[in-house]
Amino acid sequence: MHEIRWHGRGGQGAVTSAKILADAAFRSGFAGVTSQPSFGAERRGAPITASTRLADEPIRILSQVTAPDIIVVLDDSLLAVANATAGMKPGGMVVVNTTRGAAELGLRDDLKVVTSDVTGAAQAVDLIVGGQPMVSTAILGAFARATGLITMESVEAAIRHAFSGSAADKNVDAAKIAFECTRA
Amino acid sequence: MATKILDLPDVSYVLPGNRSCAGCGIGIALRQITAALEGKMVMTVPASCLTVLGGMYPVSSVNVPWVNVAFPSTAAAASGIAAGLRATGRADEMTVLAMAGDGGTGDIGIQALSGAAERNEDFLYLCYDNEAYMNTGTQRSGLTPAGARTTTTWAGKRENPKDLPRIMEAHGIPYVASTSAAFPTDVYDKVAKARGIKGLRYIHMNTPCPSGWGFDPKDTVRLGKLAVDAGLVVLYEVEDGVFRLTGRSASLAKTGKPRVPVADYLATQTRFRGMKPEAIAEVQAWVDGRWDGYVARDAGERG
Amino acid sequence: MSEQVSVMTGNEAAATAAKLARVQVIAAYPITPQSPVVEQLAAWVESGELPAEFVAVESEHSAMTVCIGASTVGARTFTATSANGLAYMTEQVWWAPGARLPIVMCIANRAMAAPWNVLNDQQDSMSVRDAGWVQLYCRTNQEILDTTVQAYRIAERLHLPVMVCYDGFLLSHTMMPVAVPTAEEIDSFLPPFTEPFTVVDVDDPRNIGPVVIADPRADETGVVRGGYMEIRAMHHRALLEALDVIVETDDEYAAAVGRAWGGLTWEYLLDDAEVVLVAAGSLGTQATVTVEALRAEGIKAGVLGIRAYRPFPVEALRDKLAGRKLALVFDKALSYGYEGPICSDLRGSLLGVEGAPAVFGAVCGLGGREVTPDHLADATRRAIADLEAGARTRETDWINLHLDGE
Amino acid sequence: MSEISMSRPAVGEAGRTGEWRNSRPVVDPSKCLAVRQGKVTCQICWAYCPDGCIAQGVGPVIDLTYCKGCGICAEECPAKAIEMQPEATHGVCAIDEDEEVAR
Repeated sequence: MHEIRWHGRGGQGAVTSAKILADAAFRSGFAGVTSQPSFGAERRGAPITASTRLADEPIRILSQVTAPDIIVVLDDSLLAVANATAGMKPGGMVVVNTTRGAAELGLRDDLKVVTSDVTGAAQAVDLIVGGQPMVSTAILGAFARATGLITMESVEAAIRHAFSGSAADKNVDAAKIAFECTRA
Repeated sequence: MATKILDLPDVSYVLPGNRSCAGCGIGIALRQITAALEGKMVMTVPASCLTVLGGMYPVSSVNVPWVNVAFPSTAAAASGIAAGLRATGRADEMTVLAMAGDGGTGDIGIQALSGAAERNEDFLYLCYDNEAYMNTGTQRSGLTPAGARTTTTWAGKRENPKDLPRIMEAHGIPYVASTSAAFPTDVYDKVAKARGIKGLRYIHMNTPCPSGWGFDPKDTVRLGKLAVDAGLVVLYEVEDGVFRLTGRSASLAKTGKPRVPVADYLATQTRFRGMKPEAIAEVQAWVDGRWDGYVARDAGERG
Repeated sequence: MSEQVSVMTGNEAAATAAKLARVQVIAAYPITPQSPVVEQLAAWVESGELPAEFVAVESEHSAMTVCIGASTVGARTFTATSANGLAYMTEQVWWAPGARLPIVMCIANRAMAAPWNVLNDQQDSMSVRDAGWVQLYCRTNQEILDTTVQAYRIAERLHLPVMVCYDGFLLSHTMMPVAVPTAEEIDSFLPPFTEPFTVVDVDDPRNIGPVVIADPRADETGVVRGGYMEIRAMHHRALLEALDVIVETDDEYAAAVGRAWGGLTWEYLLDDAEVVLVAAGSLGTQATVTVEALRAEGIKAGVLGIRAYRPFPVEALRDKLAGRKLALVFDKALSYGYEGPICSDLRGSLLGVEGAPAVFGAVCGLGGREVTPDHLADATRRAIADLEAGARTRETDWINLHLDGE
Repeated sequence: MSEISMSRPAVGEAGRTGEWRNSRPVVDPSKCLAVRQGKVTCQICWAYCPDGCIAQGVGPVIDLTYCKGCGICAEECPAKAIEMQPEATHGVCAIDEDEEVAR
């Protein structure tokens, strides 16, 4: 089982990301997928988390992920603010939206850090809502590239299931750019 | 005399680092509401965005007494607090302020509010109208404007909002006012005036919401003002039954300056995206009719 | 000055108690059979005989809310309701104990609609047993008066609301002699309410009842405060503490006024009883007649009355029932799809207790259906026959039920 | 343990909300009316700040620890003396191209 924890901010769409990832993972062949928000009255900008589990058999744990194999960080400031790597399993992977390089982030040595300027990808296709670049779908491109757990085809299918028309196109394009911009 | 920004007291009862969304109109207004009452107040607040602004236990974001109450019960709780303060000889220590959103006031809370108004309970009720259930994710309320898309009106709401200040006026209470969070001085003046009146005072406050209405948070004040310039929101007060336009709405009426077309206002927010021209024309006609009524009433009752 | 005895209804006894308790804020909304309580209080407030704020609200939801608001700022509050009125205020019935407000509410017990029925059973208050109030059931008008006064002492010591339940019409509208204590007696027993948990003070502003997250969280000074579950655990602890406080209060009342009501439970001819009839409220009073008749037939029967239903007096019931053959519980309420609430609670509390009796349930008196001492006697004989036939469990017996129209 | 939920007021209930910001207000004192007139005047930015993060004075003092970056002050400033500047610069593959490509 792969345990994934999301770190985002209210309004960035971490919960949406987690949902679409579950769908994409199911489409990629995982029989057991769950995605759940951490429940609370969090506001735009406030740190939030979400939990995703992927496995080959149905998942029976519904508690929040506290010892993740992978964390996905929608905004690099959360690494410090939210103590994002807390509880991570040794050798775990950090997928982070940042303009900085992995070495600059100052994370634990045993962690594999993968970066992508997902905000830049969203801005490149004008994926802006309420003045804020929407990184929620684009980061799935980075996730696919970094982890290899899901295919870009399944990401695209899941995005097109969640959005329609030109919104779907923009989200898919942003995810593709983020995929290309992923670095380790 | 209307207070000017420079005359507003430099006090703060609303503390930075609270949980409200960036650009939330409530914050702008709450600073002046609490200032106008000089902090000598106790608030009753139902489940709403304001609850979130107030903070999670054990830390409060507001430096005034605050009592959280159940969603339908704001006005009844204020009645009880007012009665309790009288019964314990503390009524002169503080103004009782009931503060709830449009859903908490006009939908689920209207029964308790109507009862309290009919009894002319001694408190100030302020409705911050952000035009939908924002705290639960933008579902329609009875005060959501026609055309607005919400998560329960995907094609845009078909009905016009209910006119809550008029409903409150029909109770014959001593003071009813309409204001906007985009005009902090107007908010301040109306709360300060209401503070000195006995009985139930009702203030309705249009309160732009960036996330629910779909606009950049920087535009909260700009859009609040635009709503007044379009005549969608009208600043007025009704004191002992006598109506008068105030502030920007009064100047609009006085100068006869053309109002901003409703279409220009609607175009600023994603919630109105996709509204058909006929629907916009209907809203424009509705606004025109109402505006004419307000202007005529202002001219007639001002004497 | 000494007590004067007047003939009055249960509702008048409740109103008299509220007056003796010097309530400061009364919230009132009419519903049969409770209405005469607040009508009487309105008259006393109007005449100046009772210096209190009387808020004639527009609904029961608001009645409880007014009590919540007034109690939050430290006033002593009172309201009363029945049946659908209690159901309508349910949201606030949960709020009051969660906010730890010492509100006292009288319930003139009445059947829940649909279909409409204004007559007595105990379905209304039984349906909110889990909300975290102290619930006391009365068997006479005298007990209504005394218990309502005691309720304030219990409520204010524990910061818990107390429901004083009495049977609609059977007590609420029935005249009986009631000794009314003097104001001096009650004042010596019940000091003014001065120490609410809640602080409403412009010089020490607090945010009362904000959102509490699941986990403990540090306050502004770094001290970790409880989360929702810790606050609820404290609430539960206070209710368990009420098991002692109810008894102590009854004793203190006896010292001040000269009457006590048994604290948590009461009994009649219980000492040597092999068969125990268990009931709450006026049904228990009627059962005392039943056991006399049964004893004349040679059946060793007694009555164990439930005065405190919440908190549930588990230890007291175990003590009093261990070694008996049969406990037959008469409920005027039902958890639909299961059985009577007192019956379930009692069986659960006796499980594993050495010498525990068999516990059989009977449902009676729903919607005012006649239930006489003879009905109770017949039901007891049936239960004994079932027990002697070897039954240790049994389906609920419905008393005076005529499904086939016979 | 407290028996009920009852909070005391403190700054920063939601933490350092300045960390929520995408862009920050930067004041150009040479444009600010109050600075130019050398007295406490205008104060529009102070009045409109939803979070009370701007102190009154001869030129605004903005508390960036808590400013959420809504940008109302910049939008409403009649002298355009406040500019919102992004907290980070982004672009397509703004990271050093020489870095190893993942996987």
